[in-house]
Amino acid sequence: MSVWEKLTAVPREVVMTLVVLAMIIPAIRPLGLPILTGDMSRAWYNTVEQLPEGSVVLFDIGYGSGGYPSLGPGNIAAFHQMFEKNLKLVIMATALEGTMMYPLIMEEVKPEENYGAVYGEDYVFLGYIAGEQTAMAGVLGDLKSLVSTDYQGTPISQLPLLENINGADDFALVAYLTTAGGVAEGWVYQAYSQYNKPLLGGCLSMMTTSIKPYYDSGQLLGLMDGIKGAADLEFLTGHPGDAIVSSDILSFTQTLVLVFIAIGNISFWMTRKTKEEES
Amino acid sequence: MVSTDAQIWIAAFFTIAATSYAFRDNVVFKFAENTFIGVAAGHAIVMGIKNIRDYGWNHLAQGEMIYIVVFILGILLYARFHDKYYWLYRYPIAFLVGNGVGISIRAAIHSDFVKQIAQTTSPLIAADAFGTINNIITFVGVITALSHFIFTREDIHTGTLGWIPRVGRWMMLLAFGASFGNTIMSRFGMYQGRIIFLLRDWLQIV
Amino acid sequence: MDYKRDLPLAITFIVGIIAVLDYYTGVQAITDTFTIIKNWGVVLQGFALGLGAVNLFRVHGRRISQRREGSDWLFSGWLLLMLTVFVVVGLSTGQYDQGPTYSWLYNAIYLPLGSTMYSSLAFYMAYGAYKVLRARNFEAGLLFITAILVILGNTPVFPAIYPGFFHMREWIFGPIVSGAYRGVRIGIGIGAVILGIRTLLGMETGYLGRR
Amino acid sequence: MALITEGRVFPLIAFILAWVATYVAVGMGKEGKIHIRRIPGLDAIEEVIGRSVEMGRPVFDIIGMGQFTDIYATQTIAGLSILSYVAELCARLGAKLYAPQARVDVMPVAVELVRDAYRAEGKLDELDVDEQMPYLSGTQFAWASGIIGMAARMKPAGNIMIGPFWAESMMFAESFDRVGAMQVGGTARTYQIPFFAALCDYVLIGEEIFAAGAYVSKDPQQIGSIAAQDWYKMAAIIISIIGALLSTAGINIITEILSR
Repeated sequence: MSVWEKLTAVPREVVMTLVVLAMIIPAIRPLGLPILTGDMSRAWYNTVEQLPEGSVVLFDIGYGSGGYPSLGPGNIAAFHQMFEKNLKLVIMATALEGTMMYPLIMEEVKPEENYGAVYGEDYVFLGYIAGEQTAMAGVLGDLKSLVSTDYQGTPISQLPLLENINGADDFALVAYLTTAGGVAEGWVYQAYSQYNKPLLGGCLSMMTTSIKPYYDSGQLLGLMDGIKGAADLEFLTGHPGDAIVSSDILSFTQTLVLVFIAIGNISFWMTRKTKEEES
Repeated sequence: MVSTDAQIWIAAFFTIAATSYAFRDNVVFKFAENTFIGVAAGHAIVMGIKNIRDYGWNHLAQGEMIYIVVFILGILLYARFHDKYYWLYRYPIAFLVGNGVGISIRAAIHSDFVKQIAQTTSPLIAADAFGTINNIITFVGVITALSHFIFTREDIHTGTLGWIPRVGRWMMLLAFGASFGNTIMSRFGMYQGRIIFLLRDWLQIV
Repeated sequence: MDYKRDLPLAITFIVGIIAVLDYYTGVQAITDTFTIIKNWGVVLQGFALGLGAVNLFRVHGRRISQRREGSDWLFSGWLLLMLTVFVVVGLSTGQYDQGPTYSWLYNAIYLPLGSTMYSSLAFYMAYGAYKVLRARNFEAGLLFITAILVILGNTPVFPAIYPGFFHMREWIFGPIVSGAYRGVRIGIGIGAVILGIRTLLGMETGYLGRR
Repeated sequence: MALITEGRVFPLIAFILAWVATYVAVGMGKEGKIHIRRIPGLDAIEEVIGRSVEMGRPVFDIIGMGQFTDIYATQTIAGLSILSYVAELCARLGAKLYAPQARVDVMPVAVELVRDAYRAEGKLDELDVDEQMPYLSGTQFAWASGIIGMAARMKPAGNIMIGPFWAESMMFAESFDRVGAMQVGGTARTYQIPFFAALCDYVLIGEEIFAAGAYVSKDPQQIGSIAAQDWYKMAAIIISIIGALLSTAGINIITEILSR
């Protein structure tokens, strides 16, 4: 077996071990590389910046544990910006695990401590509502005929923020972060097409290409592109977090991947060439 | 110092167990996978019942008796497991399908068809040459990709016009390459969260 | 009229049509009816969340009672035990997912599993990219070019050396991705609409089950 | 209050026309008036099976883990149509077919289709359903491991994957590539197409699987709906070209009509 043939078949265990190392080293010793922000996340940031103080935002946590590492940091940065701007937040979850993500995010954002926000007056959490698009249409249509309590069972009559909120007309902006294609499209259908609401979306990077046509046609005013978008937003809002740490790890792991792709291709072509010469 | 919190230890165990599949299929992974399926279903039941209480039972308790119909429909969903009366589950499913299909297609034709075509009809000439070239590439991409998916007209795919759908296929492959590159970032971006957890919360070395 | 088949098809049609009319017309009676339909839909979806669990009990219950295939039935038993534990903890406290014990269990078990299961594919991707991403023919070559350029732009270290890598990536996401994916999106959209219409018209009956 | 909501007149017209088009096209499909072009992927499938016969090694056909009740049902149906076609060719040419199954509701239909195909070729005695169409698992990773194991053991010369696929797509494509199988892959889940495109010898992109399925099954419902979609795509192309040219010339009439 030639050297080239051996290089076409580096054992799986070797590749995996190197990847693990490429993740651990930068986590221990961060590089702090500069971040170039993309258009799509800048558009997200600017849309929120332009909202007048006191505007009400409907925010959907459309992901669970599987999406948290990618979307959680972006969610935290987004909330920081919204609380800083004194916006009012009505939060809901179209994902089954969304209610479990909410405390994880709020632990980091600490709206009471950092921004003096009060639950019930400045933000409320409605909890999980089943049915994806049906839930969206329900909340935007006639909120009070659907929802009677918040996620902890407090009647909405005791939540001053919800007093004047009946449906789509009362929200200045709708924003969502999700791992589900149906949710990402669903909000475009329900919030943009149905009510012509300004809409911000965020999804896993692997979904970005599929969702981007909505951004191009102005149906989404901003698009958060997974962990990259999250790092951008952390940078723009001045609240560095896990996403920026992650971008150092990305530098190591993806460079390694590129090296392996190069090895794979060179050895593939060299093997093919030697075989052709032999025959 | 390593964490002394039992919760962190259990979480670390399951993190490593779920990762182990990448190296090779093994019994620890199988244990983790079965646990995952079990807890996911358990969580779904808890959230389902909470939903029924919040959005159904609360209405009934306030005297909206019409909600009895919903509860009957909901219970009928479980008729599918009965050998003789399984067809009863078709009533609630028919309701859900009608609602689901109606609510999505009514807007899909607007968002995915009319709006996307409207975007394609914007002027090709931009303020600068670079912008014009970009507009033309985008336009060619839309038209050729669409033509690739026309199946009932043989003439578009053969003969002198045959290059149009072929260009469409190439444009799509270029776009899929971008998607592939982003997927790699997506997966790593997700796993990094676990590495940070293991190093920071469990081993406490960062 | 066949109440096992025609009546369900009629329900689908009526509910779907009301949804469509609600969108295109401004008739108050339709909007009100549709509000009720939506609210009912949310509750029904809540009921549907238990279907998967019943299926699991049937499949794994059978496996446990037959006790064949080596140790598989032990795993099945464990699966059903974990399912039951979550349900009991969630419901017994009356706090559902907000109880402290439930959160503890969730953060110890579900959260790490959920976030690792799919992300561990990263390792597979690394190995896969090495084995897969080869410019073996023209079509694979096209895919290869943009994939490499996007990875270069996505890896912060390269733009830090030369920002052009990032602008290249942004450009690919401009005309290339926008053009091709808009074509794909139009195709998917119209496909979904025609399928939906066939469903409402009772031409597509897969959801009724195949018995 | 206007009867038709503002800004939705054109979408409504498009919607009503879609309704009419579906009706007309399905009717035309029943009368056999619609002709679907042969997808190059189908020739690739023949080549895969021919090559397997020459090499004396089996062929795999994987339809994915979609169900009849989920939104990927149409992809599963396309996969089943292809499976039936593959089974017919395997029976005729004498290749051994393996078609592992993941879903209890789809499996009986798949088995029936394969049986019919073998029966039609008069080779029912050559088919052993229990061995060739085993039920592996309905759980993603268990299903993936099962297939990867079978591929490593049996070293098939060909692999056809058409249907809905998730993250397992890359694992499959890579495992079969390793044993030297020629592969044809296709899915309408666009996220997974890059993996097939990188590894398979031929890839069916998106809706091509529906057209291929309709072509081999000759089901008027499927053929009709493909024709209806074609009319819409042709309309989209024509409106886009005219609209873009007009607006470049400074006339925005089409863009305005579309936003009515």
